[in-house]
This record gives sequence, C-alpha cells and structure tokens, in this order.
Amino acid sequence: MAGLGPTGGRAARTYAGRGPLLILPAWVIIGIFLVLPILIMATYSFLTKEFRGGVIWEPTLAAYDQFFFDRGLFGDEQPKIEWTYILIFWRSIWQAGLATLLCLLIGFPTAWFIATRPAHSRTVWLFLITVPYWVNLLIRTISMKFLIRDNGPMNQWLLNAGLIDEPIHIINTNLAVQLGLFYSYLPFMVLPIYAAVERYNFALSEAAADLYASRWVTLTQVIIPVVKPGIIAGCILVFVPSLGAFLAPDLLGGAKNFMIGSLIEEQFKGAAGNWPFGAAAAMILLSMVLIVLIVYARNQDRESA
Amino acid sequence: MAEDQGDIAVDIDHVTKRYGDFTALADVSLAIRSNEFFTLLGPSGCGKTTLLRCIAGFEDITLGAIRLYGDNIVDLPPNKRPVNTVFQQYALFPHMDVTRNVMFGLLRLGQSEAAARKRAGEVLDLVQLTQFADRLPAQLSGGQQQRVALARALAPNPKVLLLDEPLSALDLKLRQAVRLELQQIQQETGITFIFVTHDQEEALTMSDRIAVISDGRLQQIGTARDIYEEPDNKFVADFIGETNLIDVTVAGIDNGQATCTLPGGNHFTCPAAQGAHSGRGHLSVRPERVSLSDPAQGLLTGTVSRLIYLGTDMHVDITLTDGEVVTARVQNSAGTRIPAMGETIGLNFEAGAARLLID
Amino acid sequence: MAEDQGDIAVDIDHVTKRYGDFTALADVSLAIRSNEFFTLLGPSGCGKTTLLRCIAGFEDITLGAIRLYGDNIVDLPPNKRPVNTVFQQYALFPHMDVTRNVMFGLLRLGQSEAAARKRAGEVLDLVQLTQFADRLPAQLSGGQQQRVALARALAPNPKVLLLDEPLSALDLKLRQAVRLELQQIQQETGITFIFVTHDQEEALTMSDRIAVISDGRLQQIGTARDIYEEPDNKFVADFIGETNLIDVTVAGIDNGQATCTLPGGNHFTCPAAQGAHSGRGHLSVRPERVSLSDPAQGLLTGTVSRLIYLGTDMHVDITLTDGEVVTARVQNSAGTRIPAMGETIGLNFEAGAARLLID
Amino acid sequence: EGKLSIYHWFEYIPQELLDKFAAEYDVEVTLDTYDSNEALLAALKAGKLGQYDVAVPGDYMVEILGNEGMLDTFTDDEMPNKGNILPQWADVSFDPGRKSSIPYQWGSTSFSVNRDVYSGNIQTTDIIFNPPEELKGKINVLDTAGETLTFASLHLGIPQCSTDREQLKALNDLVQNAKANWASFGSDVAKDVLVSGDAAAGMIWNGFGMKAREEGANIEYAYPDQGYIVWMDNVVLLKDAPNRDNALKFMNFLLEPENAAAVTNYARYTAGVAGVEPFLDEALKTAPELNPPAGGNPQFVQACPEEVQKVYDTIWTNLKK
Amino acid sequence: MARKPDLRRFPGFLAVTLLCLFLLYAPLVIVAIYSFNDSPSITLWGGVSLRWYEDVFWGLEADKFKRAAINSLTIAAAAATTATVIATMAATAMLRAGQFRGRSFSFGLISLPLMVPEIVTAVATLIFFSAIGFQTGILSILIAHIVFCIPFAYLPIAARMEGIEDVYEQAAQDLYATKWQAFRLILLPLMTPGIVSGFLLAFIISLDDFIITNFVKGAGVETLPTAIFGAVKQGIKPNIMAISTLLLMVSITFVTLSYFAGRMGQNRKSNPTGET
Ligand SMILES: Nc1ncnc2c1ncn2[C@@H]1O[C@H](COP(=O)(O)OP(=O)(O)OP(=O)(O)O)[C@@H](O)[C@H]1O
Ligand SMILES: Nc1ncnc2c1ncn2[C@@H]1O[C@H](COP(=O)(O)OP(=O)(O)OP(=O)(O)O)[C@@H](O)[C@H]1O
Ligand SMILES: NCCCCN
Ligand SMILES: [Mg+2]
Ligand SMILES: [Mg+2]
Repeated sequence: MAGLGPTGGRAARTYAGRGPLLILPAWVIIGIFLVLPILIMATYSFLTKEFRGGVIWEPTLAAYDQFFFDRGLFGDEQPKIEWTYILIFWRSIWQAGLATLLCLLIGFPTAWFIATRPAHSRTVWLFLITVPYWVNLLIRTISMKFLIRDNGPMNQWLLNAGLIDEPIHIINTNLAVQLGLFYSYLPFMVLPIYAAVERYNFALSEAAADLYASRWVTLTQVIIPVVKPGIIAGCILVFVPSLGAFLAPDLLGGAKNFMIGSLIEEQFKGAAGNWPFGAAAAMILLSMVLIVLIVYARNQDRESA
Repeated sequence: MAEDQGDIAVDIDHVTKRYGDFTALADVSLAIRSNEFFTLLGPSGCGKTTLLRCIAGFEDITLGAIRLYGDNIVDLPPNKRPVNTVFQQYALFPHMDVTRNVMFGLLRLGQSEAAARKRAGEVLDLVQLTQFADRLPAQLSGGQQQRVALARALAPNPKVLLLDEPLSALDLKLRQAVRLELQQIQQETGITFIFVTHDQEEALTMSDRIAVISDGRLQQIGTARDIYEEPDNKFVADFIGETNLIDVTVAGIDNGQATCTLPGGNHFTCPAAQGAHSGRGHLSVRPERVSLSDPAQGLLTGTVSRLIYLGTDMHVDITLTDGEVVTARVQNSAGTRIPAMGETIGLNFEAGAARLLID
Repeated sequence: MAEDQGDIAVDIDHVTKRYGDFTALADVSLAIRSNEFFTLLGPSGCGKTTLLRCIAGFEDITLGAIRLYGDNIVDLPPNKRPVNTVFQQYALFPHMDVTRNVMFGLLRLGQSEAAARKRAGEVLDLVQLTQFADRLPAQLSGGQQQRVALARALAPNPKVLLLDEPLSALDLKLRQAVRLELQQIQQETGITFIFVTHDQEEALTMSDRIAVISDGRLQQIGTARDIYEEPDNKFVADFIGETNLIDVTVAGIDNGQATCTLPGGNHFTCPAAQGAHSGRGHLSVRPERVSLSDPAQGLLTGTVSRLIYLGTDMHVDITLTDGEVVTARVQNSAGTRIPAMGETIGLNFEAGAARLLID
Repeated sequence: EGKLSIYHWFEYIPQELLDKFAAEYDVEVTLDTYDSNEALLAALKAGKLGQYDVAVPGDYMVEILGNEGMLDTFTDDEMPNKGNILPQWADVSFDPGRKSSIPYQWGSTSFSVNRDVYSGNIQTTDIIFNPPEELKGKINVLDTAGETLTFASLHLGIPQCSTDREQLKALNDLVQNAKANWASFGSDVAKDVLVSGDAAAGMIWNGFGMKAREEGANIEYAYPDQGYIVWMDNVVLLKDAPNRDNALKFMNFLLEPENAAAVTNYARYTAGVAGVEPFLDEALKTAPELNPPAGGNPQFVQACPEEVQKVYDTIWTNLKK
Repeated sequence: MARKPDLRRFPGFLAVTLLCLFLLYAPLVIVAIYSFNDSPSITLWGGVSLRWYEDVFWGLEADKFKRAAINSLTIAAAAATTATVIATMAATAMLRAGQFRGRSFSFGLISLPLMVPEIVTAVATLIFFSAIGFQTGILSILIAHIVFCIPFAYLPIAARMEGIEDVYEQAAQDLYATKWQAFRLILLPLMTPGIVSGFLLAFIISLDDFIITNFVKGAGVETLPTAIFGAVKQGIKPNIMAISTLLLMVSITFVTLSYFAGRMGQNRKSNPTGET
C-alpha cells in the first residue's frame, strides 16, 4: 500500500533543513496520547491487582505468571503451563487467520477485477466496495446477525423458495464470526491489493503468455509473486484488527468463546476486574503484532534493497 | 503475394486493425522471409507496436489474416504461437533471477528442470551473461537487462523473434555494441527477426529489408539502400535521413525518367518514382550528394547562409535566389574546400542523386 | 583561474560533491564565460545533473566555491540565485495554464500582475506559443511543453540559464527543429546558457564550448572542434564520435610531435596530447580521416572484413595483419570507390588526422 | 436549573419519565447505560466516579460500592419522600437505614422457555444445566458471572461463596459440561434471542421475560424447585456527584408512587414504594412473571470475599476460554 | 474474428466480485427494507410505512439521537481536520525533508495507531486519562479520535505526495518562490485530491468508531455509535434500521459527492509529468 513502507529510494529534499520539524505535531500527539498510555499500560502489567478493579503500586510479575502458569482452581497447585490464555490467543490467531484467508480469497479476485476495469469505471467499483464500510461497524455487524439468524430473512427466503427444509444454522458459530470479521475488514484487503494490481505491469502477463504460460500458470508464477507486497499489506491490515476484534465474536459468536479482545475487555469492564492481567494480555498481544510487523518491514527492506 | 510461399515466414495479409473509430493499421500487407532481419520503421504512433502485437497474439485483428509458414494463426492464443517477443521495456519477471527468467518458457513447454537449466546456460553464454545468472533483474544495468530479455525470448528457439525497440533505452555507445551482437545472433541462429524501431540509422544499419510505416499505412518496403536511395514518396525521403526537397515543374515522364525545370530555370532529367506525374513536383536530393562548385558551373546557385560543424562533416546551407534553402553535407577531411559564410556558390547533383517523388 | 574575471559568468572553483561515500563530482573547475553557449557532456551518471543542481542551488556542495559574476553563491538558497533552469522533465505546473506558468517567477520577483502578464506575452511570442497561452500543460505536445519550460525560465531575464537535457524526450526530427530555435534565442537574448546532454552530436552542433565529464571528473574543455579533433585522452576520443585507437610504440616526443612505430613496423610522426609519454601508447584516428589506397601505398595494410551501409556513408572495417580492426568511413557518393569484402587494401591517415593520446 | 447525570442499566427507565423530571425541575438530564453490576463497578473504578450523580446498582453491589467508599450519604431531611418506601425495603442489610440508596425496582432472575419447542416440565434448573434434547444448543445464559454462577450453585444445592474445594470443583465441572448445550452468553440480548427464536430457552430477569412474552414469543417463565435469584436494584447517590442537589431531587421524585409506577409499567418489575397500585397496568397484576408461587426458594446474590471471588473469576474465565 | 485474448480476464473473478458485493450489501439492503416495515416486530412484515423514520425524527429518543449525531459530526469534523493538518505536515517532513534522524522511527510512530488493536488503545487511553486526572468528556473523545485518525489521513496524503515529483517545488524555488510559497502555490494545490480523501477517510473512521469512544467518553456524552450501541445491543429495532438506512444514504451521498469532486480535481490536475 502506498505509504505503508518508508518510501523507497531517494527522499525529496525540498524542505530539508527545518522541514523535519513538521513531524513534531504528529510525534507530540501520538507520543503523549498513545505511546505514553501504552507505557502506562505496560507499567500496570507489572503491578499488583486491587480487588474489584484498579492497581496497587507494588511491582509483581503476577499478571504474567497468571498468563503463563496454571496453579489450579485454587492457586495452590504445582505450576503447570496455563493453556487457557494460550488457547484464547491461539483461537484469536486462528480466527483472525481464517478471516484473513477468507478476505484474501474473495478480496484478491475482487481487487483484480476492479483494477482491470477501464480507468473511469474503477472508481465506481471501488466506491461500491467501500460504501457499506462508511456505515457504522456496529450496524453492519448487527445487520449481518439479523440476516443470518435461524428465523432471519435469509433462512425464511430460502425456506419459502423451497431451497432448504431446515434453516441453515450459522448464528453463534465460528462461521458467523468469520463472516462478521470478513464483513468488518474486507476493504482493508481489497484496497492495498487493488493498489498493487493497479501498478502491476501487464506486460509481464504478456511476456508469460508469449513464453507459453497458460492463464493460471501466469497467475501463480508471475502475478501473485509480483503483487505480493500488496497482498501482505492487505493481510496485515485484516489480521491485526481481527485479532483484537470483539464485536463480531460477541454479537455473532454468542460471546461463548473469548477472543483476545473480549478477554482484555473483561479484565477492565467485567466481573473479573483484573487490570494488571488485562494490561499484560494487551502487552503480549501488542508485542506479537509488533513482531509480525518488524519481520514484515525487514523483509520489505531486504526485497527493496 | 507474388513471392514464393515456401520462403515466407510471416505473411501479413491485408491486415486492418481498428481501436473503435481509430484505425491503427490500414490494410497492411507484408511478406517476411525466413531467416530475414526485417525492420518496421516509422514515427511514433504509426502502428509498429500494434503490428507486432497482432503477430504475437496480444491484439486481435479487425480484417485480414496472419500466416506463419502458411498456417493462419489469428485464432491461436499467444501461448500457442511459436513466436517470442523481446518487449520494449523488457518485461523481465522481477521476482525471478536471470536463469529463472530464461527457463520460464522452456518449463512451460514441458522441458525438465535440468534440461531447461542447461539450455538457459547456453543462451546466457550466447549473450555473455553467464556471470550474472544469479542476479535479479533489478540488479542489472539497462543493457544487461536487455540481453536477458533477448536470451529469454531466444531460449525456446522460436520460429520468429519479435523485437520492439529493444535498443531505445540504451545510450549511444551501448546501443552500437548491442546492435552488432543482435546481428551476429541472428546470423548464428537463423531465426527470423522482426525488429521495430523509430531510429532511421538503426534500421539502415541492421536490416535485410525495411518496411516504412506511417499513420498505419505501409509506405515502402525494400533494402536499406532501396529506401534511402530510391524513396517512393516525400514521406519516406524526408523521414529516412535528411534530404533536400526542391520544388520543380515536371514537363513529362518517359520510361521512368522525368524532365523537370529547376528553380532558376535550368532543365534537368532524373529518375522518377513509380506513380510520379507531370505538373508541380518535388525532387529529393540527399545533402551528401549535393556538390559545391563555382557559381557559373552550378545547376543551381545561391549564397552560403549557415555552416554547422558536425564532427565528421560540415553542413552547408545555401539559400537559393527564390529563398529556398538547400543543404549540402561536405566531409570534413583535408582535401575539401569549406566555403565561407555569404559566399555565392554553385550546386550540382551527383549522377543518380536526384529523384522525382510521388507527392 | 587564469582567465579574465570580468568575462566569467559562472566560476566553478574546485567543486567536490559527495553523497555519503559516493563522490558525484571530484574537484571540478570550470569557468563559463558571459554570453557563452556552454555544454556539459558525458555518459549517464557522470554528474552533469548534479553540477547543474549545484549551480541552481538544489544541492549543497561538499568542497569548493561557485561564483556568479564574482560573487560566491554557495550559501544562497535557490530562490535568491539569478539563475533559471529548464528542467529535464519540464516540471511545468500542471494546475496553471501556460501564461500563469510563465508569470510565476515574475510575480515572485514582485512584479505587478499586469507587468508580469505583459512580459509573459512577450516571451511566449518569442517561443511562438502565443496562441496556446490559455492551455494547460497537459493539452500541449511534448515540443510545445518544452518551449513553455524555456519561456518560463527566460521570462525573469536570468543572468544564466541552465538547461538539463531539454531535448532528450523529443524525436529526431523535432529535436533538430528545437535545437535551431534554442541557438537563435541564445543569440537574441545574450543570456549565458549552460546546457546538459549525453548526446554527442547535440553537444557538437550547439555549443561554443564543451566540457566533457566522466565519473565526476572533468576530462576536457574546449570548442567542438578542439574536442573532436584534438581529444586529450582515450575517454574523450572514444566518447565523442567514433575513433580508431591504434596500439603504437612511442619512441619519443619532441615539441608536441610524437614519433611512433605502427603495427606492421612503419614509422609515423603525429601531434601528441599534452601529457602523453614514450613507451606504449594509443593513436586516435577518426574513421572519416582514414583513406583507402593500394596495399603498397598504405601506412597500414589489411583485408576488408565488413561493410556497413549507413545511408550517407559506408563503414569499411579492415582487419590488420595483427588482428586489430580499423574502421574507415567512406562517403557514399558517386566518385568513391567502394572496396569489396576480403579485398586487401592499404590505409593512410590524412594530414593531422592522427593524434597520440594520454592513456 | 442545572444538570443531572445518570448511570443506569439499559432499557430500564422510560424516556417519558426523564422528560417529566427534566420539565418539572428544569434540569438537563443525561443517561448512560451499563449491562451488569460489575460493569458499573469497573467503570466507576476506571475514572468515571465524579462524573455521574446517581447509579442503579443491585443489592450486593450497593454493599460493594459502599465498602469501596464510592457512595455519598443523605439525611432524611434531604429525602422528603423517604417515608413512601415499603417497610420491607426500608432497612436493608446492604445499606442499613437507607443512608445512600433508595429502592428502585425488585425482581427475580430465572429463565424462560419457548413452549413451542419444549412442552415438558420446566420448573427445574435442569433446563439450563442438564437440558432435554429439544433445548440442547438453543440456550442463552446471562453474561454476568455473579448471577449465572449463583444460579448454578442453586442447581447444585451448594451455598453461595462456598469455600469448600469439592463444591467449587463440582461447580466448575457443572458449567464446563453444560456449556456444550448453550448457544450463547448475553445479558442485553436476553430478550431478543427469545423473541427472535435464536434461543429456545434463556436465563432472564422476570420483567425482561415478560416483555419478551408481550412481544410475541410463546414463552413461559420458570420458578425452578431448586430456587431462583431475587434482587433489588437501588438508586444510589454517588460520591463526588457533580449535581448532588439534582440527584437528591431525582431520587425523591422516583419515590413518588406515580413515578415509581411508571417505571414498573415500563420495565415490568416491581416497585419498592407504597401506593403504586392505582397507577399500574392491569396486565401486571396477573402476570406469572410478577407473581411467584408461594413457597419457592428465592435467594439474594451475595458479595463474596476476595479469595473466593478469585476462584469464581477463574471458573468464569475457564468457562469462556 | 477471434475475440481479443484479454490476459487480464480470469474466469470466475467477476463472479467472486459479485459475490463479494452481495455479501457486503445483502445485510444492509435487508435492513433498509425492514426499516419500512409497519410492524414493531422485526420478524413479521406488516406493510410499508414511514413510521420508524417519523420515530427517528420526532420520537421520544429523537432528541438523544439528534444530540449524538451533532456530537459525532462535530467530533468527526474537528478530529479529521486536525488529523489532516498534522498528517499533511508529517507527510511533508517524511517525503520532502530528505533523510533525517528518526525518519523510520517516525513512520513507525505514525502507523502505530493503525497497528495497535483498538481494544488496547481504548483501555490504555482510558487508564492514561484517569491516571493524569483528565476529565473525560467531548475533549477526551476528540483527542483519542485525532490520534487514530492520523494514519488514516496520512496514508492517502503520503501516497499522493509520493506521486508528485519534487521538481515542481524546485521549479518554483528556481523561479524565486520561498519555501512557503512553493508549498502553498504548488504542492498544496497538487495534493488536493490526496488531502480530500485523507480527510474523508479520517472523518468516516471517526464517525464510525465505537470501541475507543465508549471507553474514553465522558458521562452523558454520546456519539452516534455509542447511542446506537446502547439502543441496539438488545436487538435490532425498526427505528435503528431507519437510522442505519439514513446513515447509508448519507454515506452514499457523501461518497458520491467526493467522487465527483475527485473527478473534477483529476481533470484539473491533468497529467503532472506531461506523459500520455
Ligand atoms: N488500446 C488502444 N486504443 C486506442 N488507440 C490505440 C490503442 N493502442 C494503440 N493505439 C493507437 O494506435 C496507434 C499506433 O500505436 P502503436 O503503439 O502501434 O505505435 P508505435 O508505432 O509502436 O509507436 P511508438 O514508436 O511510439 O512505440 C497510436 O496512435 C496509438 O495512439
Ligand atoms: N541523492 C543521491 N544519493 C546518492 N547518489 C546520487 C544521488 N544523486 C545522484 N547520485 C549519483 O551521482 C551520480 C551522478 O548523477 P547525475 O544525476 O548528476 O548524473 P547525470 O550525469 O545527470 O546522468 P544522466 O545522464 O543519467 O542524467 C550518479 O552515479 C548517481 O547515481
Ligand atoms: N433490564 C435491566 C435488568 C436489571 C436486572 N437487575
Ligand atoms: Mg511502440
Ligand atoms: Mg541527468
């Protein structure tokens, strides 16, 4: 995606000198109102939990201990590896990964199709893809819930049309969560791929055809490798927010299985009220995301070198 | 076509190509012989690339037929045509190294990995790129990339190789070196080359035959010498090299020889292009075939109005009495007398130098 | 500098420019005279644009000084330098029409709207674009855009005009037309032009003086004739036009004249470039100054190994007995005898044609 | 004059009543909502104390908020209508002497079952924790640890806040195993899932269940033999209330029988104020949701001490992993 | 004659695109249809009526939604404007000020809000505000929104600026323009399409945000999403369907307008390099 990587090559220097100062407002705002909060959050994760919410300023690793070690229901058994949260993380990663894959499977052909329209109709197609996105996420998710429920319009119509005898049960399943995530983040997949494909040099497809490659060989051997940066950017933009999502699991998945987002939320809003633990979970999630991003950025640097 | 079919590699038969209302190729007929180095030459936008793309199969044609060794190929998709292309911007696969790029077509034709690798090695040898085999295209200079594109297109041993301005991105010295290489490769492999350029000198130095195209229409086909020395019309004469076009009145044409009246009133007889006619017309004379003399001995007379130094040569502009300017190119060597600015001087045309054109 | 300071428009004084470790300009010293049409010539990447950008003020120099009519300007920002640039890609403001583009600099200098408009009209007249005054740049052809860029740079009457390969985007015929225009404007306005190109012919035809640059180093400064006929070193001889570089053994140099032994054993005396020395050396002879003769009368002898038709001329490659190839360029006119392939033939150099180079 | 900032359960107070108060006292009223007692506590902890004037915690949460020092007190003079409080709610263990709170509404927590789907006996907690075939996979439970785990304790017949390890393990196993039969967790959606048919049985508050029935679902509210939960929601005066005077006016306003009745008519629970009867809807008098059979086993949720609460938290998180 | 062998076409891609659009629109279209349902039940069809639209504009909660809408629009406008200004400045530094120390770091910083999961941002910001004793209210929402709007504004602006060669500013400076004049007279007009789409993206992201807003909003302060959430979590009601349909229509109008604005900009911007 344009601007997603530090711009390659020679930086224009029109405003060299005092120009870099223009970055300061962004630094200040993001530094104070995002980096500082995250640092405080990091600090909280090392503090002692106060009963019923809040922290006591006594340093401890209890939150991380709770995350990684299972000491039984009563906290007095020999520590074993705690699978509960790893499982929740694993499920989130798996769900987010699956949603990413679903977005990719539908998003790539869509992006490709749009990017290969004549220039004037491309905007219209893009516009068609993005308009639902301008409508509130909550409403979108709830609309989806409304549509797919057992007695919802989809099943009613299918039943009336005689296409099915039993309602298709989707609501409160993982598939519903998938649909919700897909629905929430699809444009994040389509746009970067679109940007990459739009810059794709179709002469490469011609060269491949000229060298006896069929359409599908061209797709897998030439097109996909060449537009890979756009695909990766799209995957990251779908994967990262999906990891932290909680509307879709809550509304469409029946809140049965925690994903990371709901686990963290529960620590700050729910009965458990364990702030240090919520902070620790958030920090672990954040580190995972940052690691993925750093690896990605490294890769890109290497590729552009 | 009147020519011997067995000898014809590519037969472009009354091909017309339209984009909507716009006619990019208008009823073009061309027969390219086997083993020939054939060049399409014409100004930007004249339809050269379009014709090449029709042969390669990237564009469908509106009317006509394209035959490859006698078989009509217009319905074959590009990947079924035994024709390879060296693209104008190379179109190297950026994610594959040089060897992989060259192997691509071979693998598609079903060769084994090992066989393809071996053949790629051979072709890279031919274009002297063996030591760059492991590099990615982005790590090569423009000239090297051009040679990879060539190797990639040569590797499957196509019957016909299409080259679309493959030298335009190179600088003068590099261009000259690659030109020689191309000619050698063509002679060694015996593949038919169809070469596109808008550079007249390039066309003249490299080709067995040249087709000059303008506005989607074929203007003339012939050897470099034919086209340079016996241009059929004003466009060809003017486009290929420099020429003086002198307004004349044609009294008549007899047996291919025209009798004309020059500015200043002298009479003159010269060959006429097929289709030239009496009345007002243009005589084409190349600057290097204009010789300078005493005013008294000149077919035309005028005064020297400009002198341009060109290294190997001098350009001398002579303004005739009626205001027309004629340029003479005088070789810049010891024996030559260089006239002075403002000097009155006579002009003569060498034997066979002047030609009456179709307007 | 040894030259008269009053006459010097731009004085590049021991300028070095580094990008990190990379030296783009190495200790370049140049004095460009007032009213001169001065050309920077060199292969791609040699530092021409860098030098121009240093003069315009877009790059800081690492060492040295740049003086404009005697004043050191290295600390002035670009908008304070009375120097205007015609950019390689024109850089016309796409959101302004032609007139607004031309008025831009005038308004920044504080002229009134009316005065600026009047002046823009005049300059557009000069470049014959009056009828396009209201168009946006995108609605113009390449050649017209180039002239707008020129008009825009000329309008504020700069002391020095910098032109960065302004013709490279044009096709051959158009390029020739614009060249003439540029020369006329320079003569009419009396502005000092610094012109960048990598096209040798362009440099030779247009310039009062030429600086040849390679790898960030100045190779030679001089008029077109100096550089073409008296190249100082192998690079210049080879880069400017074509040349034969013949291996010789130099017995000694006396008063600028070198005595050499040619391949085949003949002795020969010719001028030597300053700095040339005894021992092994290279003789440079332009192909057009090699004349053909009977084998017996030749300074060198060999067999004709290739004939290339160039339109105006023929290139004849002669392979000497020791395997070296010498090229002769023979004008393609009636009187010339064209040798046949394989013929044994003698070669002579015209008087003053050969020159011993610094290696 | 001035403002009033209310922090309230969702869908629990009619807009008309707020408008009435606003008009009567010329106060600008704003309302934010939460969906569990714990969410209220967490929000106040996280920095929202000092922003709201009144909140509506349930019984045990009043005690917790009091212990946390989050409540302000008022005198009897400041609450002229205090006498309207029904005697049984006038002096309660979670706020002895009603120094910080007044009764809002009380009701029960149990479950409703769709009679189209299941026609068997529903007066048992087995419906939720050991459901019949027809209901498996069609059950919604409240997404609040307090009420759901208390309900499970009732099913097992163990005391609340039990410290007995075996009992706690049994509780853990019970909910773990039952979860396979549950379709979803949700409090605010509890009514919707029953009306829409997403769930055929669901834990629900009595008034909310009545609303669901009135919206067309063929459901019946159960009073299981093992017991059910009762609760009393209370309007409390929060500490650092920015508009203390208006808060007191509002609380007093809610003690007017007519106004308390308006809430009851809207939310379908029961008021703690005397003299509301003339103002009540007919339907309420006979509604099974509001007229529990005599001799049941109603229980209040207890606030557990820290060590026990920790175990409950673990059980809850385990349940949702 | 043979059909043009279009190498860009892949069989099935059109079908996937249509499926994609179907998935995107089906729920919204159905909601739009049901918003005209006369019956208060969401499951039964009771004939066509506009009663829920009436309810939205004149119903009991109309006031609350009106206030929420005004808050949302004010916050979105202010946050998007501020973020756009900050992002434009940042893009200028990143893309026009050469290499400077901390440039890569700055890029990381700017994309951070995009990369941190929303829930983490929400919680961290809330803790931060309560730790420094910052009174939450409209201002706290605004600040949080500015933070996460920055990358959304930055991306299109930077992409656009990257596409504008710096020769135009150099040409301006060569013609005696100061840096500020070169920015104002040349770069800014050329960047307009990027700035407009950056602003729109930020505006709409702000308008759409629920999670962060819900955490950092002050008592009684509602934005459209939080108001809708409060009303909608218990089940979608016909009046909410009406609101969402209105929102959809406003969005379509908005995007359509910006599309035409963009097209006009494109026509004016023409072709910066003069290539065809
Ligand atoms: N897809 C198209 N639609 C409409 N017109 C086209 C299309 N492709 C090419 N043309 C037009 O057809 C004409 C011939 O184009 P072509 O690319 O063959 O020119 P060319 O001779 O290769 O020129 P150049 O030397 O600039 O490459 C041009 O005028 C061009 O504008
Ligand atoms: N910002 C930079 N950082 C590092 N190297 C640079 C930079 N700008 C230019 N160079 C290098 O400096 C050398 C000179 O570049 P310059 O642009 O002056 O070449 P040029 O002579 O104008 O070539 P061309 O004919 O291709 O325009 C080149 O090798 C180039 O790679
Ligand atoms: N609808 C609100 C229910 C409150 C239960 N305590
Ligand atoms: Mg072409
Ligand atoms: Mg350059």
